[in-house]
Amino acid sequence: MAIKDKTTIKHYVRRDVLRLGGGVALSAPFVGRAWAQTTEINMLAWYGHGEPDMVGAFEEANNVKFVPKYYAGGDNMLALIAQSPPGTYDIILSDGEFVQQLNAAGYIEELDANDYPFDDMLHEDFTKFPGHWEGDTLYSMILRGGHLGVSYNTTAMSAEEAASYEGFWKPELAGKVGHFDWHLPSLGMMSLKNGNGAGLWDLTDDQWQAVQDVTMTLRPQVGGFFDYGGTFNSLKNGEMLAMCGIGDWITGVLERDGAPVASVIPKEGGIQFTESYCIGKNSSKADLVKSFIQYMMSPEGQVKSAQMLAYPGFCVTKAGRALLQEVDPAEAKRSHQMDGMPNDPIALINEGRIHYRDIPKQQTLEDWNDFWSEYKNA
Amino acid sequence: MSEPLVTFRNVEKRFDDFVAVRDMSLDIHEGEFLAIMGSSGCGKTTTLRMLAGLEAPTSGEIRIGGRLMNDVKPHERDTPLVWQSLALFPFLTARENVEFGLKMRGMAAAERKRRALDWLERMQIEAFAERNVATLSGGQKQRVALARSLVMEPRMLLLDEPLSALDANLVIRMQGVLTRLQRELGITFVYVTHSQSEAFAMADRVVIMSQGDIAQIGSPKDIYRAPANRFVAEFVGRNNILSGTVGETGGNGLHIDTPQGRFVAHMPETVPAQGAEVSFTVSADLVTLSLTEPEAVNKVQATLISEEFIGSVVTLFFEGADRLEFKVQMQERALLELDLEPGSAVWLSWEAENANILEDN
Amino acid sequence: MNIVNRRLDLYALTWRLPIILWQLVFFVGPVVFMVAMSFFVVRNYRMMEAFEFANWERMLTRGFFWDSYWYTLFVASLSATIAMCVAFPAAWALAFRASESVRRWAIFLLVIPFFTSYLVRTFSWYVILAESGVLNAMLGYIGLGPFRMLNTHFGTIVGYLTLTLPLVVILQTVSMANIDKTLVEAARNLGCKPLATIWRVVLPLSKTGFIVAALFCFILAFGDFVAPFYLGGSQEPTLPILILDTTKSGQQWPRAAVVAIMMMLTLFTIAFTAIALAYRKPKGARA
Amino acid sequence: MMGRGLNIFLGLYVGLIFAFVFAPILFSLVFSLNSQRFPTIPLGEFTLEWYVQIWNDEDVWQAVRNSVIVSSSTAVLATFLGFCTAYSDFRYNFRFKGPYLALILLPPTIPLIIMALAMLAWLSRIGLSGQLWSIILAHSVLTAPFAMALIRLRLHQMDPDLEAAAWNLGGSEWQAMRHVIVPFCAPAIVSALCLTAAISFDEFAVSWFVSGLNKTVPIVILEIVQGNIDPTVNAIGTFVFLTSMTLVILAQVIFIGRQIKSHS
Repeated sequence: MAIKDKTTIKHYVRRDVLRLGGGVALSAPFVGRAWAQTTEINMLAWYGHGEPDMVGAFEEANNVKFVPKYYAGGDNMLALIAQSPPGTYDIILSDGEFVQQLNAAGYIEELDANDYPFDDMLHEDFTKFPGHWEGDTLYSMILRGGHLGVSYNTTAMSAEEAASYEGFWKPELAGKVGHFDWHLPSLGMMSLKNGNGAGLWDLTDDQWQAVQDVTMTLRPQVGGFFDYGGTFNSLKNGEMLAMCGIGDWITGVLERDGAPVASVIPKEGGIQFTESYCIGKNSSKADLVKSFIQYMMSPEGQVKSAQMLAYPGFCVTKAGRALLQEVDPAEAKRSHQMDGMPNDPIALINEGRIHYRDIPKQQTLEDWNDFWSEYKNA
Repeated sequence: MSEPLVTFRNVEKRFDDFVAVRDMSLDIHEGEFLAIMGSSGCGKTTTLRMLAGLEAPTSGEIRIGGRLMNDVKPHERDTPLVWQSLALFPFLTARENVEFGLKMRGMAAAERKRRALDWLERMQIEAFAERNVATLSGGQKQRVALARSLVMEPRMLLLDEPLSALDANLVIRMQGVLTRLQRELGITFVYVTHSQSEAFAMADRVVIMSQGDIAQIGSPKDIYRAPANRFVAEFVGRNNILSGTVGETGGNGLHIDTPQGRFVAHMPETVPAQGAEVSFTVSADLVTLSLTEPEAVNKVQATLISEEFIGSVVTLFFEGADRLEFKVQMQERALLELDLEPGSAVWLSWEAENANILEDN
Repeated sequence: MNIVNRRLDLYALTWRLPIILWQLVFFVGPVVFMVAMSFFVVRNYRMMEAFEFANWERMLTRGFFWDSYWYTLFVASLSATIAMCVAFPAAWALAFRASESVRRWAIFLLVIPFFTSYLVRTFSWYVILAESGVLNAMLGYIGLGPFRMLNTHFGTIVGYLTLTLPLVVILQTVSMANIDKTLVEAARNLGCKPLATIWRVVLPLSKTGFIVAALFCFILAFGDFVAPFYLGGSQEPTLPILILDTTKSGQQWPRAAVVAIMMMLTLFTIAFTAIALAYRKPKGARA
Repeated sequence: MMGRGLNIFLGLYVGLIFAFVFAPILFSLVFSLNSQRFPTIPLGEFTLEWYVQIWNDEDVWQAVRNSVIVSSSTAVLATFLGFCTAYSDFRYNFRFKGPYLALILLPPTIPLIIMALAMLAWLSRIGLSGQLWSIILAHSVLTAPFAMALIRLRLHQMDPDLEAAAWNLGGSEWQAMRHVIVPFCAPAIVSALCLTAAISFDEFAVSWFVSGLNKTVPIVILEIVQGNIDPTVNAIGTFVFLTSMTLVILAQVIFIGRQIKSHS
C-alpha cells in the first residue's frame, strides 16, 4: 500500500491554531485539516472502496469523511445490513447480482436515472443491467466491472495451460491451487468448465450434481481457502500457484507490483463481477451520496476506479476510458482497456465469452453455500 | 448497688443448629474489670461480639446503660474492641490508626491528631506515630490497638484475647499496663481470654463459660478456692477431685465415703441427703505432705509419680488408691528438704474446711 | 466471617445486585437469545422469529457439520496433547531444577505473550512459515527444504500452540512447583526410578493443575478461528470457521447459533468431566 | 554425571520453548523495521516507513482513540463489577451463591466467536449494537471475571476483623468500605484496571462483530490482515505490545510487589 495521502479530518477543530498560525505545517495527525463540520458517510463496500485513493479527493472537496465497513461476498453484505439498525449505511457498493436482493428487502432508495451518464455507456448491457431496474425505476448505478478466469503464477503454468479451467487439475499444482473463499465465483467457474456456458447459473438438478462432482475432483489440488488478504498474499509469496474464483482484480494489483502472475479468460468463458452503487434506505445524506456517485461516474471518478489500489476494475463509460488512456496509458494497456486490443473487456463481452455473475436460479444460495462447506470439509 | 452498666437477660445465640450462647443472664457493673474465660468454642467471644453488636442475639435482651441494644448496629455503639488479631489498618500509620474512630465521628483533623498523639504518648509509643503499623513490633502494635480504642473515651472497653500473640514476658508487662489503665480511667473492661493466669491476675470478677453456659461467676479467689462444679474445678487451677457418697452428717462436717477412704468436708449451705453422690475438691496447694502418717482427719497414702517445676513452685503428681491422681503444690525449697524420688510413698492430708463440695458431681 | 446482619439491606444489595443485573442483561441475555435464535427462520435474507426445528435438522443431518465437529474435537484434543507434552520437560525443569527467582522470571516472561496481539503474532508466523519465508530461507542455508508449512495442519497447530503453550507451561510449572519436594525425594530414596517418580509421584500430585491446563488448552483451541483460518488455510474448516462462514452466507444466523450451541454443549460436557476428574479424591489412598 | 547432561539438555529445551513463544513477537518487531513487504532472509534495509505510515494514518489514530476509550471504560466497569462480586463473595453467605459466582466467572470459558455471535445478535435485538459502547458492554462481561479473581485474592489476604474494626470504631458500613476495604484492595484494584484494560485493548473477535463502523486497534489489525496486508501490522502490533506491556508491568509491580512484601 502506498503511503496514503492524508486528507482526512480531525473531529475537533483547531481554529485557534489556524487563527494564530495561519499556515502551520499540517502534517502531524493531531493537526488535521481544519474544517468546521465534517459529515460522515457510512459506506458498506468491498475492501478498498473507502480508502483515500478512491474517496480522498471527494472528501476534501466536500468536507465529508467516509467511514467504510468492508465485506467479502454478497451474502456477507446482506447479513451486515440486516444486523445494523436501518439507515446505518448511506452508500452501499453491491455486486450487481445482489441489487435485486437489496431492493426486495427494502434496503435501498430509488435513484433518478437522469442524474447519471447513461448516454455514455461502453456497452448497452450496462445501461439496463439486470436487476438494477424495477420496471422503469432505477435502484443502482453500475460503477465498474472485472473479469474472472484462471489466475496463475506464470512461472508454474503456461498461458496455454491457463487457457482452460482444466489447468487447475495440472498434477504439478497439487496442493498449490487456492480458492477465493466465496462459493459463487468458484462454483460458477466449475459450471463453465462443465460446458454450461451462458446457462451457468441456471442448472437443473442433474447439472448441479455434475458441477458438484467435478468440483470435488479438484479438492486434492486445493491448498487453502482465502479471504482478500490471504488470496493476495499466497499468490504473491508463491504459497499458491493458481487461484480459482478470482481474476485480474487481484492479479492486476500484483502485476502492477511486478509479480509473475496473470489472469486469462479461458476458452470455456469467464465471469464478470459488476460493482454498483446504491443509496441506503432512509439515509439522511442521500444528496451527498448522489453527488459522490455522480463524481465516480465522471471521467475523473472512472479513472480512479480503474486505478484503485486495492483492486482494479474496468471503466463503464466511454469518457472514463478515454481519460484513462490519456492520463495513465500504462494502466489502460495493462488492463487491455484499449479499443482493438485482443482482450479488451468490452470486446470479450461482445464476443459472448463473458457471463455476468448471478445467483443460482434453480437452487437456493443456501444449497450452493452448503455444498461449499461440504467441499471445504472434504 | 447502682444500676448495672450491662445486663444480659436470657440471651441465646444460635448459628444454624449450633448454640453458641445459651440462656445467659449476666450483669456487668460500671468500672469493673470483668474477665470471661473458657476454652475455645465456649461462647465467650460470641458474648463479646454481641456486646459490640457484631452479632445479634437470637433471643433474650442485652441492655447497655438501660438501653435495649439487640438491634443497634456496631457503629452506633460506644463499645470499642481490642481484637485478638489487633485488626490494625495496615495501610495507615500508627497515628492514623488511632485517629480512625475520631475521623468516623467527624472530628476535625487538628483536634483528632492532637488526641491521637496524646494517647500515643500515654502509651509511650509517640516515637512511632508516623510509622506504618506493619513495621511495628508486637508490643508496639498492642499499644496502638489500645490507644485506638481508648481515644474514643468509651464507658466500656472490650478486649478479645488481646495478649494471646505476645510472648510471656510481654504478657506480664501488658497485664500491668492494662490493670493500671483500667484503674486510672475507671471504665469497665470486659476481657475475654482462655488464659487463667491473665484472668485471675487482672479481673475483679471472672465469668467461666462452658459450651454456651455460664459455669461460674465470681471473684478469682472464689473460683480458685471454691469451684462451683466439676467443670470449673477441672478447668481452673490444680484441684484434686474426689467423688463418693454422703455418709452420716456429723457435727464436724459432711462425711463422704470414697474408694480412697472416708473423708470429712466442711458442711455446705445445702446439705445433701445421705447416700447422695457427691464430689469435692481440694486445692493442690492446700494439701500437706508428710513422710509419716499425720494426725489429720483427711489423709491418704500415695506414691510419687512425677514432678513439674514452674519457677519456684513445684507440682508433684501422686497416685493413690484406685489409681486416683493427686496433685500437690509446694515451694521448691520445701521439696528439697523432703528428699523424694519417684516411687516414694508418702501421706497426703488436708483440713476439712479446705474440702469444697461441688454443686454437681 | 460472621454476618452481622442477615437481612438483605441496601448495602448488601449495592454489591450484589449490579453484577446480577448486568450479567443477566449482557451475558445470560445473549446466550439465551442465541438459543432462541436457533429456532428462528430466515426468509429472503431476513431473520424471522419462529419456533421451528428446521435449522437443527438441517445442520445436524449434514455430513459437513459432523465432519467439522469431529475434526475440531480432534485438532483441539491433539493440540492440547501436544501442548501438554511439549510443555512438560520445560515445566519440569522450571519446577524442580530452577531456583525460585529464575522460576518467577520465567513465569513473568511467559505472561508477556498474553498481552501482545494474537493476530499480530499469527501474522508474524505467517511470514515466518511461508514457503519463501524466514524459516525456509534459514533452512535453505543448510541445504534443507523448502518445506510446506503454511495452509497445513502443521500451521494450524503452530497457531494453537502460540495461543496455548505459554499458559500450559505456566500452569504445569506452578502445579509442580507446589508439590512438597520431600515427597519426591522420599520416592527417590525408596528406590523409585526417575521416570517412575514422575509417573507415580509427580503427576498424581499435580493432577489438578495438569487437567486444568489441558482443559484451558482444549477450550482455547476449540474456539479459535484465527489459527485454522490464517495458518491452516481453512483446510477442513473447524467449527469456529463454520460459524463465520454461516453468518456470512445469507444471514444464516440461526444456523450459526446451532453450531455455537453444539460447541457450548460439548465444551461444558468436557469441562465438567475434566473438573470432576481434577478434583476427584484418589481411590482409597488418602482421606 | 547424568544430572549435568540432563541439566544442559533441559536448559536448551527451556530455551527452545521460549524461542518458540517469543519468535513471533521478536520477528514482528524486526519486520516492522524492515523495508521488505514480505520479509525473508536476508532482511531488507532498516526503515521507519511503516511507523511513519501509521503515524500519518488518521484511521489508526482514530482507532487508537477508540481503543483507549473502550479499554479504559471497560477497565472501570469490569473492575467495579469484579469488585462488587469479590466483595459479596468475601463478605456474605447466601443462597444460590454458586450460580451467582458462575454468572460472573463463566464467560471466559465460552469461545470468543460464540460470545461475539450471541452478543451481536442480542445487542442488535435490543438496539445497542454498532456503537463504541457496545464493545464496552461486551468487554465488561468478558473481563470482569479477571478483575474479580484479582480482587478476591487480595480480600483473601485481608484480616476479616479489619472491616468489623472499622464499624466498631464508629464507621458505618459505607464508611468502612470507603476507608478500609477500598484502601486495602487498592493495589488489586489498580492491577485489575490494568489487566482488564490490557485484555480489552487486544480483543478483536467480539469487537469486530459488535462494533459496527467503529474501529479499535485490533479491528484495524484484523482488517489489514484480511485486506491489504502490509508490515504496518507489525508496527501497530509493536505499538500495542508496548502499550500492553506498560500496563502489565505496572500491574505486576504494584500487585505482585505488594504480595511479595506482605509475605516476607
